[in-house]
Amino acid sequence: MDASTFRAWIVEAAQLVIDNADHLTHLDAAIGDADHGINLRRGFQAAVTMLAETDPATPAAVLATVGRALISKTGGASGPLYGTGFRQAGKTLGEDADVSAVQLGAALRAALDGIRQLGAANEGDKTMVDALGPAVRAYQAVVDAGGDLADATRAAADAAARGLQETIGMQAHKGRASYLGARTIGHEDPGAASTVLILRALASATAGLPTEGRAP
Amino acid sequence: MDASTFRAWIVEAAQLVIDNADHLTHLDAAIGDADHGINLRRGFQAAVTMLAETDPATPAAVLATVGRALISKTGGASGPLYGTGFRQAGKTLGEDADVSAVQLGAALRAALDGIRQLGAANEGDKTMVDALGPAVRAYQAVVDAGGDLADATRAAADAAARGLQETIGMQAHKGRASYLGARTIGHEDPGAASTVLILRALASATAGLPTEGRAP
Amino acid sequence: MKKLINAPDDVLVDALAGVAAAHPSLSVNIEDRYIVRAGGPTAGKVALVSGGGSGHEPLHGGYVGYGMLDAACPGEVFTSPVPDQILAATKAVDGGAGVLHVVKNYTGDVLNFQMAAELATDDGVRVEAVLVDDDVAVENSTWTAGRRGTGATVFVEKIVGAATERGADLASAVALAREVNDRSRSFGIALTPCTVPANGKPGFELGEDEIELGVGIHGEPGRARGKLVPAKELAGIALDAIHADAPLSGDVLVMVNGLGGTPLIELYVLFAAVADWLSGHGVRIARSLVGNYITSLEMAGASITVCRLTPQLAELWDAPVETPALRWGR
Amino acid sequence: MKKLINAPDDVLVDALAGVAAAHPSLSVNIEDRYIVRAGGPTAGKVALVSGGGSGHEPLHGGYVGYGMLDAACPGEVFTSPVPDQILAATKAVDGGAGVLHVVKNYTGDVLNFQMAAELATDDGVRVEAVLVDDDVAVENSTWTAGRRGTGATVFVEKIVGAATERGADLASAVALAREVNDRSRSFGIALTPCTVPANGKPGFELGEDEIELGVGIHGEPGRARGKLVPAKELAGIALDAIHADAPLSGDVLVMVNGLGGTPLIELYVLFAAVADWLSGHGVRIARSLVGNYITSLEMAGASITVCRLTPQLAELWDAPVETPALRWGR
Ligand SMILES: Nc1ncnc2c1ncn2[C@@H]1O[C@H](COP(=O)(O)OP(=O)(O)O)[C@@H](O)[C@H]1O
Ligand SMILES: Nc1ncnc2c1ncn2[C@@H]1O[C@H](COP(=O)(O)OP(=O)(O)O)[C@@H](O)[C@H]1O
Ligand SMILES: [Mg+2]
Ligand SMILES: [Mg+2]
Ligand SMILES: [Mg+2]
Ligand SMILES: [Mg+2]
Repeated sequence: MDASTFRAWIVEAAQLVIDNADHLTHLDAAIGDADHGINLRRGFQAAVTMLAETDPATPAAVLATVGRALISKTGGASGPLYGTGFRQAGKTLGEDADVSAVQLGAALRAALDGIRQLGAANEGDKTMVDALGPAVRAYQAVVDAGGDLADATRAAADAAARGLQETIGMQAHKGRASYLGARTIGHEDPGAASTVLILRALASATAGLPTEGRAP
Repeated sequence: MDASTFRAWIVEAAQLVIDNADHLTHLDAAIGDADHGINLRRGFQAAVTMLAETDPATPAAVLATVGRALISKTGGASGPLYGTGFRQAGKTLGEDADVSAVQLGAALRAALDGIRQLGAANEGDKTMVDALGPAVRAYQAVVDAGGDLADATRAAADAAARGLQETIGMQAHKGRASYLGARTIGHEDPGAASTVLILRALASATAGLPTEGRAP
Repeated sequence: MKKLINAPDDVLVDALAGVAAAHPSLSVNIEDRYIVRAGGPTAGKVALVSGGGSGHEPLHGGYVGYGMLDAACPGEVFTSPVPDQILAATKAVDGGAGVLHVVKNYTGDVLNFQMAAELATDDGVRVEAVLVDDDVAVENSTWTAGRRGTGATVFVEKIVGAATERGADLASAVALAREVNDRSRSFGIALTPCTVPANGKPGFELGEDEIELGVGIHGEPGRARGKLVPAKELAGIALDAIHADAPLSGDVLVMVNGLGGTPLIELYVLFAAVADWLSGHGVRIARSLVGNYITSLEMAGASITVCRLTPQLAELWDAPVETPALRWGR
Repeated sequence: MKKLINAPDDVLVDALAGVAAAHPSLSVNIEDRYIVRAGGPTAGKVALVSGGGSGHEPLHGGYVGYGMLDAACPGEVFTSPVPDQILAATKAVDGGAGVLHVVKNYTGDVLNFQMAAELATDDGVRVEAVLVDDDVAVENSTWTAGRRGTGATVFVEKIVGAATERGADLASAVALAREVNDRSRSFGIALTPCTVPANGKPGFELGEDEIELGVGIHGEPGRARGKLVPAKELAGIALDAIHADAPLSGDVLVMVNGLGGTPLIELYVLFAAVADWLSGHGVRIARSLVGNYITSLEMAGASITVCRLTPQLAELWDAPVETPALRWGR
């Protein structure tokens, strides 16, 4: 997986976020402050712009650029969290021009660890971690079983989607949603939903296929 | 017409104003500030209370008491205007214990003059004067033709009602309604409407009959 | 109707109790319905008394204090005060140098203050009255009750308050009040109606994209209904109307005033548009206010008031003032 | 959505332009999104920097000035500011004695200020942060992100601002800020939702007789939905919750704060109810604020914040302050 594929991932993720921004905001309205879609749209648009301007040469540089852009432009809780995730992932990739399925697994793991360290959320707290955690494990399982990049990223996206479903039954213990206590039960977590979008984009970028969830 | 009949008039007028307060306020909402019914209810309730407390002996004293109460408690434009009307009317009645149809005519005329002097409204300006003016003339015509008190007050009330209808076509030139300019055309004037109620109460008090417009 | 109240008929009395509890600098006579400075009358000073319907807070009670009003007479919501309370307040603050009634030009206010002034004069108090009529939305003709008094009331109370604090006599206080009023113009825009508690229903209805242009401060409809356009255009509509009536130039005092339900962030957006228009017309903002200073209950919307300053007026504007709603210099 | 704006995405920039035009005492960096005192950094003084989402005006920009904040960092409406702007503001006001970040306890604010502090430290600026978390509606447990920061933020900024103006060092400024926060509690009630401009739809829906109890300042629903009851009962609900969490006694500083769409007359009605409750519990109102000080766009409702004063805190509260939204003593 080379730098251009990583860029394709982010461009696709940005498009998915833009197409689903209202939905993400709608989810955030139910248990948060109705801005998650607005925040991420702003952040990913900035990331795409910065990639176009700086045209980073390596996968690591792409992820570092995206992380910086998300931190600088997103705001809210999701900005620093996603931004840190991308930056930590990038740090694991060194100077390599091409990244293997195994390397990407380590990068995704690093993203999860970075987000968990910054946000101190555990799985079950009804956050993006409830989508990203299962995704990282599913990805690793496919790779361990000898599957390829496309299979692994597809498995990660599907596991994230199942994780998102799991958040419906959870009570939020982190972020703004936690203020609503039991009233959060019965709603999807917005950040988990956006994590699904980002991983779907990864799957289609690695498979070179169109992504589900794109606005026609 | 003795003091007790004058008191009966005011008690009846107060009841009519209370029963129709929402309607008067509704009319004021269309071209004013939605408080005419509220103001007059407050004023006439105070008048009835003050009459009960002070129990004035003469017709003149009854009207003076009512005028003071309306001025002290009503507020708005209608308070000073109606209050002045009743006070001026009272001043014409001297110490007499019983008031003739002719005397009442002079009293009503004095009320009209007092209101016109204070408010500087002419007929056609879309105010209470457009109900009271015709009423005073109609009253006088009946008395000149030898009619009795009941006939004259009935004629006054009917003329006031016709005057109220006339206000619908008028553009307001006085009071808050004048701020709305041509937008006032097509609406009854609230003060003209309350004048009709007060004169209806007078008619039924003098005739000793129930008044139309009473809430069941 | 959704309001933080106990009962519609208790709003005024309960609010006065709150004013009394919140502001030790004020003395509130709940029985007679007036608010004066806790210190009592200032001997030898011309006393400034204003009043009108309630629902315009902080006007007028919030402007009682050093450098501004001596007394405020709050009527029921949107209803003129009655002569009795104006008379009581006038006597309570008379310091022997006479009392100036600052009256917003509404028939009800005018008549009630007029009756109170007559009664006070009978009781030997020297009383003068000045009418504030700054609202350009109402043309001042024999076909109307004359212009409404709106935002300029705040300017008159502040500037004349400063002058009387310095010993201006009754005649010059009257002249100064007239000057401030003559130099000031206002225009108001409503995005939503408001509801008088005792009434319980909104004064009018507006569609999602409709606004009322040229509204006053009593929840009444304006001169015309219009479409909701960007703040820049609304500022233009208001300032064009003001400019057409009394051309703006030189240094001005500008107030972008919220009608009660508009968030401050929107008032700043509107102020930016006002500033653009003024600089585009070579007018300099020398002094300004942005916030809720003369309101119409919870109505969403804003009014713009501009006063063409003189060096003397600017200097009096800057003079120390210490009231609940306007305070600087001490 | 009916708002006095030009375009939903321009609200923040347009409002900042308005702040710049309205307040010569402030210097607004629209590019980097921060507001500082026009005078520049005060050498040798600990600088106070706060920030958060916009839509809470006058918080924070309205509190920049002598005796209060040195800088404010406004994020998009209801969205935490980003590290870049916080870093830029921090460097702009550093007077060599260190910078104190006053951070309302929201995950987004905490994380963004934390990242900015790390970057500033890398650049050699001494930075400390204090979290404000006064909202008793959120129980402070490992099962939540901790209490929200609401009304007490105003108290912290005013009191610590006064202390830093007098030369308090960074460590004692931190300690004082924590003391004010520890002694303060808040509770908020919403009568209507509000609409984020970029979103266009209300954050929640409420029936004609419904209210949200225990709301914060971001248009979010509260801890529970309730029925609209008289102001006296609402004051009881809020103060009982505060009292249960941290028993009230002695002298207190009370703020009855409007959330943006509630008229001042209603806030006074509520203040009267608050005063009744407090005197009934032997608590004395030593200082108070009534008005819109920390808002949630156009939301109708109010929050009540109580701080148990010490003589030192009262004295620092009374110290001169000169900001657009809070001013006395000069
Ligand atoms: N401590 C945390 N750890 C991990 N994710 C979190 C944490 N707090 C919040 N989030 C995620 O952030 C999302 C909200 O992001 P966003 O709405 O953009 O920011 P904010 O909550 O500041 O408005 C939540 O749905 C949740 O998934
Ligand atoms: N100058 C005037 N002369 C006579 N009647 C007037 C005048 N101004 C107003 N009115 C009457 O008063 C009525 C309004 O009274 P009200 O609503 O109680 O007071 P306000 O207009 O101060 O709210 C109008 O409908 C009109 O009939
Ligand atoms: Mg959010
Ligand atoms: Mg009226
Ligand atoms: Mg009225
Ligand atoms: Mg947010």
